Amino acid sequence: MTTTDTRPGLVGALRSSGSWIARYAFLAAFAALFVFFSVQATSFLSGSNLLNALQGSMILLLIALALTLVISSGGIDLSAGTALDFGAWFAIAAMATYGLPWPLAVLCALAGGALVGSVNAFLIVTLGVTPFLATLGTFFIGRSLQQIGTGGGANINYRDAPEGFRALTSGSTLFIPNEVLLVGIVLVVFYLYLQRSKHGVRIEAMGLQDSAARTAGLRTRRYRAGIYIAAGVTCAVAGILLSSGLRIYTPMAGFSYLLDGIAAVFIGASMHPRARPNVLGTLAGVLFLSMLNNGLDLLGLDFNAKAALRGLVLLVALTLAFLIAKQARRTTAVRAAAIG
Amino acid sequence: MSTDTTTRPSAGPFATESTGARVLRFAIRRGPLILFAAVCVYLALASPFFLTQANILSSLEQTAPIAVVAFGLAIVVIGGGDDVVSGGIDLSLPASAALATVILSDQLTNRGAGLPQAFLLALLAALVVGLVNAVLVTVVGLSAILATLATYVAVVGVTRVVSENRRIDVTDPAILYIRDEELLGLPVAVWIMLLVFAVVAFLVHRTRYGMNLQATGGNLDAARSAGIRTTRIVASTFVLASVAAAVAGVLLVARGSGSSPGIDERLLVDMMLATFIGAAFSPRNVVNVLGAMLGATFVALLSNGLVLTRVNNSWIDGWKGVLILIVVAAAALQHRERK
Amino acid sequence: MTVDEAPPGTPVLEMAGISKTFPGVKALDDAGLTVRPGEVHGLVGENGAGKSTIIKVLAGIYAPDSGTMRVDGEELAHVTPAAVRSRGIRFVHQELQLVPTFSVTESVFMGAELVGPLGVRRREMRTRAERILEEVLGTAIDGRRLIRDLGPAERKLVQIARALVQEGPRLVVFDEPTAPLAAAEGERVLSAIRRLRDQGIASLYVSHYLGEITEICDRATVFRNGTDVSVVDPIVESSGRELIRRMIGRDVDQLFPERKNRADRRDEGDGENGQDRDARGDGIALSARGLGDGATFADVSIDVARGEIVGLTGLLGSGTAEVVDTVVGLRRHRTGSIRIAGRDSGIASPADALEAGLVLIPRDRRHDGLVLEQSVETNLNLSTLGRASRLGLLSSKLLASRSDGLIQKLDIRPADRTATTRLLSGGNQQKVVLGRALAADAGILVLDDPTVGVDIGAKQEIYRLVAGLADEGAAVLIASNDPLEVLGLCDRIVVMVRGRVVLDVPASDLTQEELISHMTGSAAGDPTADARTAAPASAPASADTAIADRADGSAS
Amino acid sequence: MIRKHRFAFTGAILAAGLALTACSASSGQTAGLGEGGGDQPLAGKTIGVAVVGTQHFWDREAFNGAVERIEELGGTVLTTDGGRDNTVHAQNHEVFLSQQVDAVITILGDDAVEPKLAELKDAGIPVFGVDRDSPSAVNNSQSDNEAAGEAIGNILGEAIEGTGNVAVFNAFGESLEFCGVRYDSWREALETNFPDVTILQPELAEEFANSPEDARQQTLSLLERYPVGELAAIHVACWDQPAIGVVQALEEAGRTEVKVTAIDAGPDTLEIMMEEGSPFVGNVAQQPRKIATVAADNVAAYLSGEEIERQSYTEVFPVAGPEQAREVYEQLGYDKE
Repeated sequence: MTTTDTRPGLVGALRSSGSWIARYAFLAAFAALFVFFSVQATSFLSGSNLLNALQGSMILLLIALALTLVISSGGIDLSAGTALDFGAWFAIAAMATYGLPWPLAVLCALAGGALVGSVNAFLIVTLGVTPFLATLGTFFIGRSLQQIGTGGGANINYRDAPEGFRALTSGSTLFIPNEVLLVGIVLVVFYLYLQRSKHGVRIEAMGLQDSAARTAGLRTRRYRAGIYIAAGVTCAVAGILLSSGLRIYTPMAGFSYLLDGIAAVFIGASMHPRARPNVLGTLAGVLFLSMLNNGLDLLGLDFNAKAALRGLVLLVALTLAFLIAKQARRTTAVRAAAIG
Repeated sequence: MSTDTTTRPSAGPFATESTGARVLRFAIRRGPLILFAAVCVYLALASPFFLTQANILSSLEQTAPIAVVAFGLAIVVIGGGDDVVSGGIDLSLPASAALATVILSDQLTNRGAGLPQAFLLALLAALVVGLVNAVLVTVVGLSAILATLATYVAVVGVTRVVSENRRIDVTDPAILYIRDEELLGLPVAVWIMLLVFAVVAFLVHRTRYGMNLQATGGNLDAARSAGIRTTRIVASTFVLASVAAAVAGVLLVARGSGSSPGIDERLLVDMMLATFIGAAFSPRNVVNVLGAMLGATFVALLSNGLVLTRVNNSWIDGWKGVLILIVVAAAALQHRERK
Repeated sequence: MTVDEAPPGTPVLEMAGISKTFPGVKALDDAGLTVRPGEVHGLVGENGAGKSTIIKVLAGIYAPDSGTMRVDGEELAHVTPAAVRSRGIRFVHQELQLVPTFSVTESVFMGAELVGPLGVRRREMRTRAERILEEVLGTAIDGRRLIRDLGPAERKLVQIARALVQEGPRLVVFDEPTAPLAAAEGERVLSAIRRLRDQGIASLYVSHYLGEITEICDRATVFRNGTDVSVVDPIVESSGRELIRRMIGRDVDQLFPERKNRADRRDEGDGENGQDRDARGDGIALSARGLGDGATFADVSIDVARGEIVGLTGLLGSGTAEVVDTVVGLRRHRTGSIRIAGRDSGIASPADALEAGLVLIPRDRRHDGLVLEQSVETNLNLSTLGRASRLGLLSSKLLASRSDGLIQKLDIRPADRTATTRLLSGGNQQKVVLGRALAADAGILVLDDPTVGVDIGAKQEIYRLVAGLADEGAAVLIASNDPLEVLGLCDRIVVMVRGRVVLDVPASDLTQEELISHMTGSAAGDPTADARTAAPASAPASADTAIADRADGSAS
Repeated sequence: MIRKHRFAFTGAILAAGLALTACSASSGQTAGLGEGGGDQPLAGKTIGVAVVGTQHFWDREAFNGAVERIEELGGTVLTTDGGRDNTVHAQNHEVFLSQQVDAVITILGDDAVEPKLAELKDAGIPVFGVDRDSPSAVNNSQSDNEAAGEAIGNILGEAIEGTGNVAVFNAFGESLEFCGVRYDSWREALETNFPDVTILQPELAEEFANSPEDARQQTLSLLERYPVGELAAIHVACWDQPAIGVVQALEEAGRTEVKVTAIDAGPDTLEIMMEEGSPFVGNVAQQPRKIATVAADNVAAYLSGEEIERQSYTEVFPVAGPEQAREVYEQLGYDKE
């Protein structure tokens, strides 16, 4: 009667085949675009260009990872850019204004991100404000604080940044650029935490059905607070990279990463069998967006046309990938429903 | 045990409520609105200009385009539910509105069209965007946030191509009429906002379609089992919202006397703020049309009042954020209270 | 009666030869179902017998592979939800399909609003909604109240009102309408169905409560293995046993398991009250003293010893649910203390409870018990993910072996740990919740209405499991408003009436009638008993009947 | 009890919020009062100052310069910030109308503000532009943009010895009039004096937000398309923020043979120019603070009945190479910050 062990799960097998088609559909769009750029723009395939594009996507990747964490838990963080700004600000200000050594400056930056995250955590967990509004409020306040702190929004220039701080983005270790290595480590940590450890399952449970997660004995409030703080810190790392690469702090720069970050997370979620945010999907989303930007830059188009193409290609790629994936999912879903 | 509670069999053994507690409960239930009023009173005390008719009218005029796109967003959120990940949202509305301003300005100034024709073209463009969103969400199955984010990027790009990133001045008399004139003591732009409000509020709160819309957003399964064609409803929200975006385009052209590049981002933030803070003003704590209007007005009055009380420019955003959070926190506490 | 067109005697619904195959599963095999005009027709069967599939075919959700469907003698060519609705067939689904932020009026008219030239006719809708609720369903609810502020019975009545509000209802399909309700509350629903019959509207009544079937149904169709095995006609009070036999193809000898040590314990506990036992202190795993939350209950003291099953019972609103929530940390108490194994528990959340070795099986499993979109495996391990991890990472091997073990032990079907939990039947979902609790190896189990919406077979298994756990030394606290369940399973019974404990005695000291009279506050010697308190929310007499009948149905 | 606690909490936040608002408001007021005396021609006057945005150095300096000067002259300011949205900036002028201020200084912005400026003029409120040449304005105070464009064109031409490909960031030339002037005269200078220079098409676009990083990424791609020898210089046509990222990208890629020029010469870009061997070789320093100060002085003069010219030009300082960068840096007083 119970064929528990012998049958690996018909539903699961069908389901995962659906997810593979979903995944392939998007990857196929990815590959097609890659080939197109390779043919159309001669320098696209050069090693240095691909490395540039990769390095250029690291900040977005960090933001997107932070958002993956938050969106997994059923929330959103519109203040991700603010946390990035605070990271960049605190790092540069610590060195340029207060003359602290760079490792301390890095700590200050992380504290800055944690500060933004803590405010969100307080608003969301303690006061019960919806994440959307709480983080929007934090975004406004953070923007204002930057204006106040920089006399209306002045850059803080620090061309003489110590070698160690600059090396975060300019040096390399074992032939791997340091920023790629650093973000790679963050990526692996996120992957292990969200995809391979109990915490990821718990966070997803919270995101799907908070009351059930709570009843099952998960400390959802503690998790939720931790998630927003961790997201803030991750964004602050992005801020450190930004300020290390430019040796300057430009106030209110972070917002420009927010929409791309959200897009990357949801592109990634679309490749998941249950449409949940996931780390590898987010990585694919970030790489896709970066490749799109880089390729369009290299095509040498008029900048207005480039802006339009960027959105249109994104739309078409998503639509095609989804139509195929949906077809696959529909067949599996019907079967699954029947078996249940 | 005393016998006095036996008269109320459904209540617990201690369920007695003093007048004080009742007042307190009322205060908490109406907390956001009371706070709104308190802020206005404070601003009025701090600046005698705040409550002048001219100032209030100009604040309302400033509110108009934001409120109109917020009505559009409210429709989408009401029909799709307010869940962040899977709920309804339309981030492309500001982009559609910006595209509408460019088409309107181009038609009026460069092609010599009249306002009706220009508006029809702008509306057509916005409708195309709305339909694309509708198809992406209901047919293709993208989440609303991803679909409309993608169309946002695409439409901003298309707008740049169409406008060549140039400003276009408009001196069309109809637009100037909307910009400058008053009718029965209210600016024409405000009348348009009120008209759209009336239409949308009627549609959402007084028609069968509106009830179905609310049901769909409130509980998709329930709506479906009640025989509501939920897919159609969800699709329709994006189309309706795009109409609002086109109307907002007219108001934006009037406000800017033409189209200027780069107006979408700020509109995006203001729109979301107005719509979602609006939920705080409703007793049911859900996004609604009147709330969107109050939210937009609140944000505009706040910005205006802070300027008038001569708060340093750098502080204005911060105060806006703090005050908004206070209102929203009050709503959150009130909601928790009910549980 | 409003059978106008069809000749007399024509069934209002006639489904014949319905087959429906899903890949790998034959859900319906030449099944049939006939409902006569104006009758209350029962539909019974074990989970997986095909009841819900045929209901979905009837609703137009599934297209059958073959078969015909006639309404009032007329064959429906295309069975779509709209077509079915227009023929006067209405559904009251098991899940409370309501919008929490809607008012009663809006909910009743959802999808069928009255519209005039000035838009929705709110006042008229409200009047009609309140009238239907009052006149047809016998309950007065303000049309402006919001669904989220209503109790479960009121919500169910609103759902029924919704089925009736459109013109020409011919047949109302009730799918487990009383499942989330306490006995007295359930009676409100049953009497509403009787009122429908009086008005000539037929009902198809799907329920696991055979007591209800025998009470209100005229006839009943029994489903087994995807087809209708028999029609019991007429249903009489004693038909319950017959129905069970046909449902499962054999007699159910014993619903409740034999408790090994029950007799001894009874002797031991006899004559003692909680205070004495606490003073002695041995074996008391969970002890609440003078618990109160300042609103819904006060001065509640309960002790649960290791190896003991304590039943906490009372009518809806008596405070049992709140006490359970408080014990597991979902609610705060303002007075009293909770001690676990003699020490102050300091439980402020279910997470604390879990750490203290106490797990909750919640009453609303679809909402609070399970993450429906996650797999069975995830849900089984959700409380104990740490134990399925190696070096901080989840081990898929451990996860699989742990969940497969539980699936086997609990006989969860389908035996597929990767299945999405939403797709499981109610009984199997409840087993998953139980499995999660088992996985935690907790010494104390708190179950809140564990067998709601669960068929007899699954019920039997759940009882056996719980008893087994107690025999192995677990302390079990069950909150339930099913007197038979409490009497049959528990060692001690604690009865609450309106927020206070009125009785705490060994189960053997009570008969069913005594227990019910204590629950309804009509027993002599009850400190709160007087003529008025005996009628909480509905008539005491009918409450008694309902409970008794319910008990009757599931008894062996 | 919990209820009361919550309400008290809300109340406390509200009280704190209002108190703080009062503080930040009154601090603004005290700044406006100051010493009352004879050399305060704006005493008792309220002057509106509207700026389209303050993210950029130039805008901010001009805004602060105007506000500070007015306060020095004893006036009270009422300020608005359009947050880089020209239509909001235009609408912001309504406040000045409803408040009936004594004069308005309007900083930057595109033609969207014109109707509002006309309304102000009709209402008898004099308008003074800062980089806003409006027919409704009494006066426009600005740099000589033509001179600035021409100067930077010549610096660039000489730096690349009159030959090679030049890429240019020019997203605002179409939308902002003064940017267009700068770009046109730069181009004309190059085409006339250095006929062997090719301006690469298409031109590049810069973003307002996060502009250094955006320019850095675009430059890296640009360098891929134009390997060593195919690119001589990169010019930022209207301002200097993207140049920070451009220089960073060149240094990263080891392509410092590519020269960089820009306009505005804020302290941050001058500092970069001052570095030995910097590819950043040309800039044009404006004096935004001074430009705005001139505007404020014009307001004072006008209100005391003086005649004011239509245009006030403030000198620009072409900066070529590290030495000049250092000189200008000191001259403009940036080293004292």
